Amino acid sequence: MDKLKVNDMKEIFKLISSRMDENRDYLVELDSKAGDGDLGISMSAGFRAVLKSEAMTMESFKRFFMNAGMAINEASPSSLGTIMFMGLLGGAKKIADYEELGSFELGQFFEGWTEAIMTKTGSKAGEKTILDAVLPATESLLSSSNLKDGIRLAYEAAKNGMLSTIEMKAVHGRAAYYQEKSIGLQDGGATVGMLIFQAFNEYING
Amino acid sequence: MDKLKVNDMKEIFKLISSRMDENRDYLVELDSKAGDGDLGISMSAGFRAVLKSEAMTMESFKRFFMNAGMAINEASPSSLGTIMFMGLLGGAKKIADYEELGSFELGQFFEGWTEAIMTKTGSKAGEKTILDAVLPATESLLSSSNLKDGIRLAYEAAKNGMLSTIEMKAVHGRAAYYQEKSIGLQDGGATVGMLIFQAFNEYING
Amino acid sequence: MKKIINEPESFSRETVEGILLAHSDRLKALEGDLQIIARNDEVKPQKVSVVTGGGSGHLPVFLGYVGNGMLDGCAVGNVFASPSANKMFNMIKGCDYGNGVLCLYGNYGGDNMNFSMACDMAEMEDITVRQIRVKDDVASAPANEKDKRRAVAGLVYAWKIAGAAADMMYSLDEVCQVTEKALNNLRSMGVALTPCIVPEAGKPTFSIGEDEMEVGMGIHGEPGIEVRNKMSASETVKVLLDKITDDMPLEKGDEIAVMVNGLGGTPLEELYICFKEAHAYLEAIGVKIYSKYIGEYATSMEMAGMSLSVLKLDDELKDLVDYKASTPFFTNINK
Amino acid sequence: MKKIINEPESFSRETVEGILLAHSDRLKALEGDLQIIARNDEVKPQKVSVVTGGGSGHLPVFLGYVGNGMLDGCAVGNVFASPSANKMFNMIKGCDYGNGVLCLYGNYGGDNMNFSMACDMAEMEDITVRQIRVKDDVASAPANEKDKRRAVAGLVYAWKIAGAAADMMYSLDEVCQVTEKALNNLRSMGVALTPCIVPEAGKPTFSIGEDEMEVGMGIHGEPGIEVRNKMSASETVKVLLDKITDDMPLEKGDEIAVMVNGLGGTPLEELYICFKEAHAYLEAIGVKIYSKYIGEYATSMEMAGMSLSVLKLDDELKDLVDYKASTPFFTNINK
Ligand SMILES: Nc1ncnc2c1ncn2[C@@H]1O[C@H](COP(=O)(O)OP(=O)(O)O)[C@@H](O)[C@H]1O
Ligand SMILES: Nc1ncnc2c1ncn2[C@@H]1O[C@H](COP(=O)(O)OP(=O)(O)O)[C@@H](O)[C@H]1O
Ligand SMILES: [Mg+2]
Ligand SMILES: [Mg+2]
Ligand SMILES: [Mg+2]
Ligand SMILES: [Mg+2]
Repeated sequence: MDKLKVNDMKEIFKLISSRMDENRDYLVELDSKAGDGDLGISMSAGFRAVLKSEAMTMESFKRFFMNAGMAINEASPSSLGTIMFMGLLGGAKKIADYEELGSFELGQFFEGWTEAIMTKTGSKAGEKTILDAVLPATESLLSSSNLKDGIRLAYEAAKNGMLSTIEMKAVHGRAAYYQEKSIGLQDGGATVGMLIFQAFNEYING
Repeated sequence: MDKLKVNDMKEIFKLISSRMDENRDYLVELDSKAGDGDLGISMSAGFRAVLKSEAMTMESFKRFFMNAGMAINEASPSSLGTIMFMGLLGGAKKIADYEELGSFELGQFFEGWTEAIMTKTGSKAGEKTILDAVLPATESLLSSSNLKDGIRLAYEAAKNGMLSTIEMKAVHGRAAYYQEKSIGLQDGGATVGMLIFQAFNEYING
Repeated sequence: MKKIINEPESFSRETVEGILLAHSDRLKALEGDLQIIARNDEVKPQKVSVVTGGGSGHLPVFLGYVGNGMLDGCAVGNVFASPSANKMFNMIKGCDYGNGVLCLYGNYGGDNMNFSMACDMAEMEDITVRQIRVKDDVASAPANEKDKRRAVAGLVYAWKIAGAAADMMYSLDEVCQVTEKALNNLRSMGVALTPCIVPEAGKPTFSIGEDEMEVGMGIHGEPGIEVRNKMSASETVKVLLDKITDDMPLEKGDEIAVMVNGLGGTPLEELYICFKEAHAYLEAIGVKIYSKYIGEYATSMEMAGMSLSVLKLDDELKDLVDYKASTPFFTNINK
Repeated sequence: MKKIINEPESFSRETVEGILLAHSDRLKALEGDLQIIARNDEVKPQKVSVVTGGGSGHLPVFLGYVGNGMLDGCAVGNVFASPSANKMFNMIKGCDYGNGVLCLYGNYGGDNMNFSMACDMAEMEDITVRQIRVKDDVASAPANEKDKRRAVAGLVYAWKIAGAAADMMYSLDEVCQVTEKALNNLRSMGVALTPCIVPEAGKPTFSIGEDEMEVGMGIHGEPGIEVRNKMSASETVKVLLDKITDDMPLEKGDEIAVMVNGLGGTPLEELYICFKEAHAYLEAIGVKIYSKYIGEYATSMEMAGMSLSVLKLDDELKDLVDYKASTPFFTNINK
């Protein structure tokens, strides 16, 4: 598989939804340690909502991602549910008129995704968030020459990025209240980021 | 000792106060089983208040008992604290112009005491209250020819009356809510009645 | 004991001190006695006086209802304990405007006895006094022993009606009459989920199992009708309204005032869920909710639980319920 | 879990249903959506609109302050969870009277993000919107990171001021200006004694030791400044007011509004004891209490605890605090 069409993306979102369901309790546990413990519930509900939403009938990337973002946010208006909305909207704008996505184009989508979140919430790399998984993965996509390699490397990068959050100090969200105590804990949002690329990799390489 | 003067009564109230202090926890325990558990606290505080009140400077029985009743009620406006006030007022009226009390006159005092309570609260013998200790004791006083015998018999009667409450079903106060469940428990108020005659007996028979 | 207090012994006194510091424009302590609270605002001349008294620990009951269109005075006892006869007598004397005083209080042993002594004392000073005891709790005695029933949150309706009647210049007889009528049409019942702690005791004097509910428990923890497994809001409301309407049948077309009262530790959210259930129950039998109070009107400190009160209305009672009342703790102006 | 509820998942919805059944004369659900609440009474034409949004479980916060002289609308989320951007957008749209909408809400991650998305959506439809975030909790971040502070009960003063200004026909700019001024003069801090239970979780998500107190804990159980051994009312008030006045110095002659707020499970008696202590503290430094609110104004369901809020007043703010407000849950008419 060289390029992703909208229908591929719908299949990938089904896989993401399964990942979130499978890791529901794990994400709850991560979020409980320095948060309110709803992350698994909200991500599982959020992606399930996409599968039941109008997004699944849309024929352009732009409309698919916009509707998916709205559905996630409606079902799960928690921080990460809203960040997903921001990201999907930002990514959708970047690739609005593309009909298919290779590694570079998917990289552009996640570039729009991360930029929107950073602009809107003032967060950046190294602050123990989902960005720490998604930013390095985006780099891998942008610098790879084909989708299979790009996704494989992106998944690796997301995994490492997720692990790198363990040593970081939280700056955003509820975890920030825990200050130094947040060091040593893996960020739940970054774990969600990793799971998303795991789903991409499974579809494309797997 | 044949007759009691006001000063004797003041001494007896000191003994009653000690009895209430000594039996504070016991009375609390009795009242806890079918009540709110304050009986020991209120009786101890009530009689202590008499010792600190104007009653102790009064020179007639009438004024001594009236002021003692008011002091008990002010310090302990619980059911029994108020019943004591009623009783002492009722008794005081009966023996208003007596200068000294023999067995019969003391019996008259307690007659006034019990009558006032029965009229005001609608209670009578056999209803698991302080009356079940004081009514038979009053009988003993009225039918004895001297104070020593009268008090000894009154104390015996009060003790038996107190024990007789074990088999009774409560009709008044909080204990009444316990209905059948109150059977088998000794009434706290009747125990207070017994302790009062115990103090009289100690003072007179030694 | 999870309380934010100072010395347990001074709990009642400090509460009243705080209240007087906060509301000195509306309330005063008669002759500086913190156990005797009276209105500090302007009272209509010639008005009948309506007073009460009772233990602390039930705010806004009792003294929270002293104010315009409600009570004229209140004698304040210690936690869950009656004030003394002498305090009540001084309160009655201080609140007598010369047109008679109605002592309107809950049917509890200590309060009954002290008020009856206090009224004797007042009569000896030629004050015209009447006593009416509120006995709204259907769980506290069967119908054939109605006179033994205790008071719970229905007190608030008793004061609302009597207070409004007095402010509408009803005579003492008329105030008593309409109050008796209201009491005949008033029923309450509650459930408790947790005990409460008397500060001086320092620990609960009774306990309720983790999965249990005390149906009909009194506001001092007096035993109720039965201990049941925890019920849903809908079941709970049904149990309470079944019992209330058993005792006082409601017919299609009847109009009522209903109170969903929190006992202290129950979130307002839950009270509204219960109101929703009560609304559905009453709608199904064709009874109309003319007026409602939802909130904490009569509490037992931190006790979790809820009580329902129902007052069946006629035109006169409607006017009296609607009549504006305003105390620092209660108003129906925004209801 | 000692709650009187039905299905935990329907807790927020049923709460709103109950509220709408009780107060349909004052409140309505826009287009039947129970997450979008607006005033149902008459609104002054040309008025600026002041709206908010936030999670359930804090009654009277948030929707309890929708009404005359306070808020025009509120988006309602699940327990302790933000409503979605789309709900907020629909709420803003429904409450826009054509003269601008101020979104005045608490500084919480989810709410911030959703309101900022919602405002983007509103601007795309040519609605003039402004956002102001309330950050009154001094315990939630040090002075050099003021912008990270969360909101607690100070929200109520923010709405009181902005709502009064809007009702006094201030323009959108003027409403924002005076609200910012009030927020600069507003500080809060609280203590928690017990946790609370999110219905869907079924058990507390954090715990507080039997002899401990969480100083500065957030209303969702966010950690505070420190865990301390239980303190007396007098010590507790001192800790809170020391910290508040450290952050916002008060001088002799200053006049303030003060709120003693119960978090849900704390008896009113204790709040008045705390008020007494606050009164003594403030009197000692020559600060005058111009206005006070004592009661449950912002809760966390059954959490036991108390927060203090202080709003330093000038003449304009005094007028706005005094301005009459009336919602089904709040009025200052009898205060
Ligand atoms: N400003 C931000 N930018 C990027 N990611 C964020 C930001 N704030 C929070 N997050 C992410 O959101 C995750 C928490 O999401 P969630 O559980 O939905 O939050 P909450 O329950 O507090 O609303 C964190 O683990 C973090 O990765
Ligand atoms: N009507 C009554 N007549 C006589 N004695 C009574 C009456 N009611 C209660 N008592 C007595 O009072 C005792 C309880 O007193 P107390 O603990 O002061 O009551 P409470 O705490 O309920 O106010 C009972 O044990 C009983 O002996
Ligand atoms: Mg979370
Ligand atoms: Mg959350
Ligand atoms: Mg007792
Ligand atoms: Mg008692």
